[in-house]
Amino acid sequence: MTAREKVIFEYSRAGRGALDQWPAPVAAAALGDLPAGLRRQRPPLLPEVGELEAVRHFTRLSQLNFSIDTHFYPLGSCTMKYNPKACNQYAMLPEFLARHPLAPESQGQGVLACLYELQEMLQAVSGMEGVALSPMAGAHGEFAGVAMIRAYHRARGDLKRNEIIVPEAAHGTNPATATMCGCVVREIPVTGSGDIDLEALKAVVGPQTAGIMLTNPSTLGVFERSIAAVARIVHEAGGLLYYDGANLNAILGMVRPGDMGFDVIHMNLHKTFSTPHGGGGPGAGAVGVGARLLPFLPVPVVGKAGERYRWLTEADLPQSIGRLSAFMGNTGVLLRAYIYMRMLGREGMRQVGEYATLNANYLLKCLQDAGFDAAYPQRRASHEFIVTLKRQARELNVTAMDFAKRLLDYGFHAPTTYFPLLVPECLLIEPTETETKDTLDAFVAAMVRIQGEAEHEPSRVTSAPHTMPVRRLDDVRAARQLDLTWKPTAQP
Amino acid sequence: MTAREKVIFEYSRAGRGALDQWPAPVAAAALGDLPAGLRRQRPPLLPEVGELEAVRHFTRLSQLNFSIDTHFYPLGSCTMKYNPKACNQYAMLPEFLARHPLAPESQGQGVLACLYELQEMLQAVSGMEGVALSPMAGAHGEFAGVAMIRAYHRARGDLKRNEIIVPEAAHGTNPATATMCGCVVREIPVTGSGDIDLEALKAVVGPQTAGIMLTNPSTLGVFERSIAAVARIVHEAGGLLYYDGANLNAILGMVRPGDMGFDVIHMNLHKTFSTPHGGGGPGAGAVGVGARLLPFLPVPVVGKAGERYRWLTEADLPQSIGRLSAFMGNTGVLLRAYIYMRMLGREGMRQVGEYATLNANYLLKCLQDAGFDAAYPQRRASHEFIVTLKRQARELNVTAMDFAKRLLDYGFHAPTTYFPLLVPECLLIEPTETETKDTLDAFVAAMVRIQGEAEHEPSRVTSAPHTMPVRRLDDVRAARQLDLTWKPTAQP
Amino acid sequence: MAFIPHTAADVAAMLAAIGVARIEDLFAEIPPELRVKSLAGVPEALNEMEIGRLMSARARADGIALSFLGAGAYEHHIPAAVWAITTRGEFYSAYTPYQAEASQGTLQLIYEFQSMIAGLTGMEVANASMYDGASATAEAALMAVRANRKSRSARILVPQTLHPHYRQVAVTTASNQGLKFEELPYGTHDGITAADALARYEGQDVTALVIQQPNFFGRLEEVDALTDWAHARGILVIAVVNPTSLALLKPPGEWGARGADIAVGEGQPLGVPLSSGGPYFGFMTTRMEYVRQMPGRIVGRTVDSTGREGFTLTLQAREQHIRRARATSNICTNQGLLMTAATVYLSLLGPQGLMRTAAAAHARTRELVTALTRVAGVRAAFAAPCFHEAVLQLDRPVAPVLEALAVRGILGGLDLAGYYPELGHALLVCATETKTSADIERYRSVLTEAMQSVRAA
Amino acid sequence: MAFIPHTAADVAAMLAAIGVARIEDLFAEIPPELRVKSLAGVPEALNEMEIGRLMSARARADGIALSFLGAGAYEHHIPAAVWAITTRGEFYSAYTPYQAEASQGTLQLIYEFQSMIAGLTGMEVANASMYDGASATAEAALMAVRANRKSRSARILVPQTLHPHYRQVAVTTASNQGLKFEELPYGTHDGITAADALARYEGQDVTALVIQQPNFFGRLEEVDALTDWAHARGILVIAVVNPTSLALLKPPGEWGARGADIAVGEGQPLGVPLSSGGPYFGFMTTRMEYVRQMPGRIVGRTVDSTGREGFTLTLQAREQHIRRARATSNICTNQGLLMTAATVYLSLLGPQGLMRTAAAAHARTRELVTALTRVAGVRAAFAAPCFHEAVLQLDRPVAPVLEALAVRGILGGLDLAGYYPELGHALLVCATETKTSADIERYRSVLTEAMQSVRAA
Ligand SMILES: Cc1ncc(COP(=O)(O)O)c(C=O)c1O
Ligand SMILES: Cc1ncc(COP(=O)(O)O)c(C=O)c1O
Repeated sequence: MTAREKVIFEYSRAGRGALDQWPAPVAAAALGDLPAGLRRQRPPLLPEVGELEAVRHFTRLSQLNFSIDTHFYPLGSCTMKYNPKACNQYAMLPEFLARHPLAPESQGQGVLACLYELQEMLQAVSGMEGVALSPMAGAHGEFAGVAMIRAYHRARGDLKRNEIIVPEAAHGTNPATATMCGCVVREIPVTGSGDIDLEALKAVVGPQTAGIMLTNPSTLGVFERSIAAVARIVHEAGGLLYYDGANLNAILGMVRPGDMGFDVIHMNLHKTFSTPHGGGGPGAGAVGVGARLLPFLPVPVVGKAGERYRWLTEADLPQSIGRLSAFMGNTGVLLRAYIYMRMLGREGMRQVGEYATLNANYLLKCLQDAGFDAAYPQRRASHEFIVTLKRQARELNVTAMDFAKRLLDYGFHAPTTYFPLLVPECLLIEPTETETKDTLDAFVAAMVRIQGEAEHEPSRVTSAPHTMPVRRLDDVRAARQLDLTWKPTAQP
Repeated sequence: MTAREKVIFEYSRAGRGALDQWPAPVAAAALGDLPAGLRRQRPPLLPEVGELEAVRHFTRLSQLNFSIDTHFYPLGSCTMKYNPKACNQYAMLPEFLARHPLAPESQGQGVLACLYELQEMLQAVSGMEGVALSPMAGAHGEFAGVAMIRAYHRARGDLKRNEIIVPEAAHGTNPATATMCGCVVREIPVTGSGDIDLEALKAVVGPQTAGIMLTNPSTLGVFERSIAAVARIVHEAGGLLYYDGANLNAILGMVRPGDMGFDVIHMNLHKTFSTPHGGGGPGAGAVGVGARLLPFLPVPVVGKAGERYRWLTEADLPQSIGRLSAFMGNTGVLLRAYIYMRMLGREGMRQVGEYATLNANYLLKCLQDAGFDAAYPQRRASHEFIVTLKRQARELNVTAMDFAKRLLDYGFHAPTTYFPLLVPECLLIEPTETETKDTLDAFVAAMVRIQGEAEHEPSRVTSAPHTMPVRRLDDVRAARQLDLTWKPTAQP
Repeated sequence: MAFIPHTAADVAAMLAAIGVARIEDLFAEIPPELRVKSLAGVPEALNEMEIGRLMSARARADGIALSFLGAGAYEHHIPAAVWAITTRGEFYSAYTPYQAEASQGTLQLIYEFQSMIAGLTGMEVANASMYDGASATAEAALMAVRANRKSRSARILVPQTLHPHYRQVAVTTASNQGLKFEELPYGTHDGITAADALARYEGQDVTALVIQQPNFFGRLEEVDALTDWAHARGILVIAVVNPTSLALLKPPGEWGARGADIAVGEGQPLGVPLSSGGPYFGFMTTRMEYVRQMPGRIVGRTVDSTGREGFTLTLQAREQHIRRARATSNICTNQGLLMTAATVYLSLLGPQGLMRTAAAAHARTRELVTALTRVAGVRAAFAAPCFHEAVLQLDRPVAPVLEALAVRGILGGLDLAGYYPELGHALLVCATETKTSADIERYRSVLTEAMQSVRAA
Repeated sequence: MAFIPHTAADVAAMLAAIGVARIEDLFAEIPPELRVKSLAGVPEALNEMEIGRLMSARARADGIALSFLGAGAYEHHIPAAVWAITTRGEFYSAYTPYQAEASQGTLQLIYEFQSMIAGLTGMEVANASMYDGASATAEAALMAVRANRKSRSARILVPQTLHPHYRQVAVTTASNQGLKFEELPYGTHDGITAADALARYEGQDVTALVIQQPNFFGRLEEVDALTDWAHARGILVIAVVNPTSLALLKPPGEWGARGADIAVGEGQPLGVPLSSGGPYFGFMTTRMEYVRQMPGRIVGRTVDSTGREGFTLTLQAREQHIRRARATSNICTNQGLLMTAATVYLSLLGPQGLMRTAAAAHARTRELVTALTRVAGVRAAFAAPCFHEAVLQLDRPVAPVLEALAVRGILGGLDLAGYYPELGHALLVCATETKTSADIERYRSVLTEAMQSVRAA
C-alpha cells in the first residue's frame, strides 16, 4: 500500500530549494575574475528540494534499516555492540567540531590530551610499546602494520623478505593488504580443530618471509592455542608477527597480543571500542607496535613534553613509514573510543572480554542443544562462533542464506554468512556483551522455528524475507545491467 | 511476524540497569538523618533495563508514529507545519539548557534579549500593545486572556459581567476556559455561510457580557466577514473581544487582530510559529493585549531598561492577574519560536499567510473537482477548510472516520475528524504552507481512490486501517475496562 | 522563503486550478480596510547560518555558572540517550495521538509514563502531564473541589512551606472559580507546618489540604499525621512532591493510613534541562475512584479488532473537546515531549539509579551545609533534617553576598528575603549529584571572601 | 558495568546451561602464562556524568577561534538537519549493508550519493567513499596503473601544487607497489603547474597525470590543456577537486576534449565538521569503462523477486572479501556516516545553494585578500585569480605573526615556509561564506598590529 520511497531526485523540481540554508547570493561581479573557460556551463545534477522534503525522505529511508538501535545484529567479525549515546554527544561538543586540523597546538590541548591518553590506554590493553592513531579503518591499520614490517626489514638491509603468510581462514583484508604493500601472499591451512597447521607453517617460512598475519581468536571463532609455537617458528625464520586485532572483544583484559609475541597489531576501535559503524564507516584502526617497530610508526603521533601535548612528525620519527591521511585520521572517531574506554575503565575492559565470551558460549550451547551443528563443536567460542547448516542444505535444500533471510522476518539481523569461506554453509555469529540473555533466547527460538519451517514448509524459508521493504534482490541483474547513478529518465 | 513492541516493564529484570548513568552510591550513613518513618519501604515499580534495551525500545516505539518528519499530517486546527531543525539545535545550546530559572538577570542577558525581541515581534504581527509569554499552551493563553477581561471589568467596579459569548463552532477550549475563569458560557449560532449570526449576537449581549471569544478565520476554515460589526456590537454592550489566535497561519502578515478591534489575543507559537507539537506538547500560548488590558498582563514579562533586560514582576504590574507558571513558562519553546520568526523575517511572515492560504484553497479546489463536498462551497478557504462526507455516509455507509482510517494506509495522517461538531461527517483539512503541490496532489489521488473503494469495495474502507501496527482499536473497552498502568500480572 | 517549497511553476498551476490570477485574490473576503499595511517591528530575515551565529553569541554571553540554586528546579545529570531519543522526529514532530493506529509509539510511551509515575508516587493512576508543577497544583485544587462531594466550601489549606510561586499560581488559576486558599503558618524554628495551626479548622468545612514534601525549605513535613488529620475530617489531601525524592521518601500513596488523594509535582528533575524555567511538565496522579475528575489526557490499553493489544486515548469525555464548558479543565496541548524525556530518563535510572541520585543529592547538600556553616557568620536555619535543599542564615544581607559570589562565577542560592522576611537573612541552597567536593569547597572559599566584602547587619 | 545488561541470575543460568562453574572457565583454552596480570595504564572507570564534565572542560579549553585556515579543510555552514538526520540510530548504528533487504535505507542513500557525486564531477560512476581525499588520491594512482593497460611504467606525474600531504600519502600508500611519483614544478610567479615542465616527458611511458583544481594555492590550473596533453600521450588524468568549487568550476568530466579519467577529492566541505581533521571522506569517480578497476563499495539499483525496485551492493568481485589478494584495494570499512551527511547536505544545498556557497566563499576570499594586502608589508603572491583560497607574501617571517594573531583569537592561515620555502614568507589564507565583513575587518586590524610586533626580515 505505502509506496516505495522515491529516489530523492524524483522529488526534485526546478527552482525548489532549502533557501534558509543558503548564503545570500553574491553579485555576479564577484566572480568576474574567474576565466570563462574554467567555469561550469550547466549546473550539476543535484536534487532541488526543500528542507522538509529532505528531512522526510531521509527519515523514511533511515526507517528501512536494521541497526543496533533497533535490532539484535549478531554479525560475526563485526562486533555490533551498543554504541553509547554519550560517546556521540560529548565527541560532538561544538568546540571539538569547530577545530581546524591545522590549528596550532595551543588551541588543541584538550583534544590532544584525549588522543594522548587514548594512545596510552590502547598500549596498555594491547601490551605494545607504542601506538599511532591515524589509520582510518582496520584495513588501513593493516596497511600501516605491514608497511612497517617491510620498512623494518628494509632498514636492516634485508631486502628479499616480501612474503606474507596468511591462514586460509583469514579475513579478506589480510591478503589484500599484503598485496597493497607489494608482498606476495602465502596461504596456509588450518587443522580440523581450527588451529594453524604448524607443519604447513614450517614448510612455508624462510628467508623470504616478511611476516605472518594472524587473528587470534581466529575468524573461526576460536583461540589459536598454538600461538606461542607460531610466534617461535616465524620469529626464528626472521619474520615478524602481525596481529589482526579487528576483534579484540573476547580477549580484552584477558590476553594481550604483545604478551603473545606479536610485533604489531591494529585495533578496530569501531568494533571493540564501540565507535559506530555508521552504515559502513567511519572506523579507526589504531596500530600498536613492539620495540622493534617503534621508529617506523606512521605520523603524526601525539607526544607529551612536560604538561604540553604536541604532534610528533617526520622530524621526530625520521624512519616513519610516513603519512596515511591528510591530517590526523578520524579524530572524531578517536574521541568516541576515548570516551567509551574511560567509561569502561580498567575493570570494564575485563568485563567486556568476560561477557562477550559468556554470551557467545551461551548462544552456541543453546543452538547446539536445539540441534544445530557447531563448526568446531569441541572448542570454546571466543567472541563469536560458527554454525554450519550443511546438513540442512543437503537434506532440506535450505541454505545458510535462506536462514539468514528468514531471520530478518523474525526481527533479527542475520549473522555473517559464507565467511570464513572454508566452512560450508556457515553462519558466523557474534552476539557481543551488550545483549541480554532474553535476546539470545529469542534468537534461539527464532532459529528453532525456522528449522521447523525448513522441515515442514521449506518454501517459506527459501523465499524469505517476506516482511522487509523488498523481497530477495536480483544481484545478478544488478551486476549485469549496471544502474549506479540516477538519470532523469532511468527506470529500473 | 515481528512481535509487538513489549511494554518496557516486560524487559525489566531485577538487578539490571544502565549503571553508567548512575552516580556512585553513597554510604548508608549519609542518609542516616532521614527519619525512618518518612522513608520509602519498597523501591518504586520502575523498569530495570540497560541503556541498550531502553534505546532500542524507544527507538522502535518512535517508528510506530506518524509525524511531520515522516508523513503529510493535515490535521485541521493544528497547523502541522515543518519544524525546522535549526530551531531545535540553537535552542538547545548548552548554555541555554544549563541556565537556572532563578539565576540573576546578569547571567541571562542573552536569553532575555531573545524573549524581549520575541515579545516585540509578536506585538508587531498581532497589532497589540503588549505581549506576555508565560502561558504554556493555547488554552493557558485563553485562560490568561479571559482572566484579564474579568480583572478589567472588576477593576472598573463592573462586577456583574460574567458571561462569555462563544460561537457554536468554537474550539472546545474556549467554553472550557470561560468556565475555568468562573464565567457562564453563552453559545451563539453561525449562519449557513459560516459567519456569526449577528441577530443572535445582538440578542445575547448585555450588561452581563464580559466578552466574546472568537476565532478568525473561524474553525469552519473561513474568514469572519462581519468582524467589524461583531466588534461594534460587543464593544457597545460593554464587553471585550477575545481573539483565539491558535491558528494565525492564514492571516499572518495579512490582517492583525488588533486592527480588527480585538482587545486580547493568544497565539499558539506551536502552530503558527512552528515549535514542535512533541506528541502532545509543549506549546506556548503568548497573550497580546490592547491598551485597556496592559495593566493586567500576567507576570513575569521581559522589560528593557537602557541596554539591560530585566523581568517585570508584580512590583511593576501591580494589577497583574498574577503568575501562571512556577517560572517563566516554556522558555525553550519561546526560543524555538524566536529563531523561527527571525528566520522568516518580515517578508516571510506574509509569505506564510499567502502560501498557507494558497495550499488550502488549491487542495479544496482539487477535492471539489474530484467530487467531494465542501462544507462552505461558496467560501474561500483560509488556512484550512471542511469537507463533509455526509453524502458518502448516507449513500455508501462509509463515514468520515472510515476515510480517515483508510488514509493512514495510503501514508497520510488523517485530517481532524468530527470537529467542528456542527458539520456532519466532517474532515477539517489544514495542509500548511510547508507542503509541496506534489504532496497535495498525492493526497487528492488517495482520496479519490478511497472514494472508489467506498463505492466498489466498502469493507476495505470500513475495516481500515490494514497496514498500521494495530487495526482499529476498541475504545469502548478501553473506557470500560480501564487499564491505565502496567501491573506485573496485567494482561490485556 | 519561510520553508515554503513552491516553485513558480507550482504557483502558476495552483492558481490556475483555483481559477484566480494572483495569490492576493484569495484574500478577497477580508475587508480591505483591515489589511496590514506594514510589519515594521519584525526585522529582515536571517538565514540559518546567521541566526546560528546570533544564538551562539547570546548563549556564550550567558555562560554556564557553578550553581547552587534549587527552589523548584534542579540540576541533575541527564543521560545522553534521553534527548537523543526525545528529539527523534517521530516523537518531536508528531501531535496528540488522536489517530491511535498511527500513533502507537506515543500512546504506548504515555502508558509507560503513567505506569512509572504511578509506581513512583504509589498512586493508582496518572495522567499524561500538566503544564508544570505549579499549574498541576492549581488543577489539583480545582479537582479536589469536584472530587470532595461532601465539602461545599471550596476552601483549600495551603501551607506557607509550599513553594511561594505555586501558591501564587494556585490563586491566579483557581480564585476566579471561587476557591479560597488559606495559608497555614510554619514554625520559624523548625521550618515545617505547625501542627497547632490546624486546630482552628476543627469542625469547619474544608475541601482539601495541600502538603509539599520535601517542603520549599527542603524540610520534611509530618506527612502521616497531616494526612490522617485531614482524612479524619473529610478533607482531601493533595501531595506536592519532588519525583527524585520519592526514590527514598515515603510515596504519597502511603501517607498516613489511606494515602494522599491527589499527588502532583514538577517533573523537571526527571531528565528535563533547567532551561530558564521551561518547558518542564507537571505530573498528576490520583486514586482510581477520582479518575473521572482528573484533568488532562489519559491513555488506556485495549485491543484492536483482531484482538491484538494496543493503546488509545481514553476517558475523553472529561476533556474540553468533548465536554466543552463542563470539561474537567481547559487543558488541551500538554507537555508531551518532556514527558517523553522523563520516561526515557526513568527507564535508564530505574529504581536503583533514582535512589542513588536522590541519595547523592542528599549527601551533597549535607556536605554543602557542613562546609558553608564553617564560614563565619553562616549557620543552618533549622536544626532538623532537610532533604536535598536547606536554608542557611547569614549574619548580613543575602543579596550583596550573592552578587559578590556571582561575579566570581557562583550562583549561591536563593535569597528568601522577599518571600519569607520573617526568616531574616535567609538563603536557600541546594546541591545535587552534579556537584563535587571540589565544587563545594570552591563555594566555601569564595563565600568566605564574599562575606568579608559585605558589611554584617 | 561496561554496558553489560546481565543480572546475577542471568549469569548463573547461562553458566549452568553451558555447564561451567565460572566465567573464568570459558578461557581455559588460553595458555595460562599468556593471561593478563594487570591493566595498569587504564584508569578507573568514570560514569557518564564524570566523563561529560571532563570532555566539556577539555572542549572549553580548546575554545573556538576565528579561523582563516583552509588548506584542505574548510569551514562551511552545516545545516542543522544534516546531523539531526545523520545521527539517527538507524544510520549511526547500522553497518555495511550486506543484508540488502534489511538495509534499503543505507543502500538507497548510497545510490543517491553516487548519483550526486557523479553529477557534481560530471563523471559516470562514483563509489560509496574512501577514507579521505588524500587516500582517495593514492588509490586513484593505484587504480590508474591497473586501468592504463598501455603503460607499464607505473610512473605518476604529480604537480607540486597538489596538497603536500596528499603527495606524502600517495608515496606512503603506493610506493610499496612500485609506483613512482615524479613531481612537476610550478611557476613561483603564477602558482600553477609550468607547462614547459611537461616537455621532458614527451615520448616517455607515463601512466597518469594528477591535476588538482583549484590547486593547493587556490590557483586555477589550465585543466583543459593539461588533460588534452596527457590524453594525446596515452596518459590517464586523475583530477583532485574541491566539491564545493564544482558548483562554479568546470567539472573534471568536462576537462579537455575527453574529460578526466578518474576524479577524487575530499568530501569534508559537504556538511562534515572540521573536527581536527576527521572523520572526513574521500569521494572517487571514474568512467564506466574503468568501473571494475575502482576500489570501494558500489551500490546498484535492481529489482526483487516480485519486480519491485531495490538496491544492493554490486560488483563485489572487485573487493577484498571476495577477491582477497587480487582485490582492487584492501578497503573494507569506509566513511559511510560522513557520506550520509554529505548526501543530506547536497540535498539541502542543491545546485543553486552550492553555487551560492562557492560564490560566497570566493567573494569572501577576494575581500579578504583585498583587505589584508592593504596592510603594510603584505602583498598577494600571485597576480592571477584564485578560487576560495590565496597565498599572501609578507615582508617578515610568518610564524611569529601567526602566533601574535593566535593570542588575539585569530587563526590567520597556514605558514608555507615548511612546505614551499622557495615562496619566502608565504601565508595561505581562506575565507568561506561563514566569514562576515566584520570578521575580515577584524583580521585586518589585528594583522596590522601583529605585523608591527614582528620585526621585518
Ligand atoms: C578480522 C578482521 N580483520 C580486518 C577487518 C577490516 O577492518 P575494517 O573493516 O575496519 O577495514 C575486519 C573487519 O571487517 C575483520 O573482521
Ligand atoms: C482554535 C483553537 N483554539 C485553542 C486551541 C488550544 O490550544 P492548545 O492546545 O495549545 O491549548 C486550539 C488547539 O488545538 C485550537 O485549534
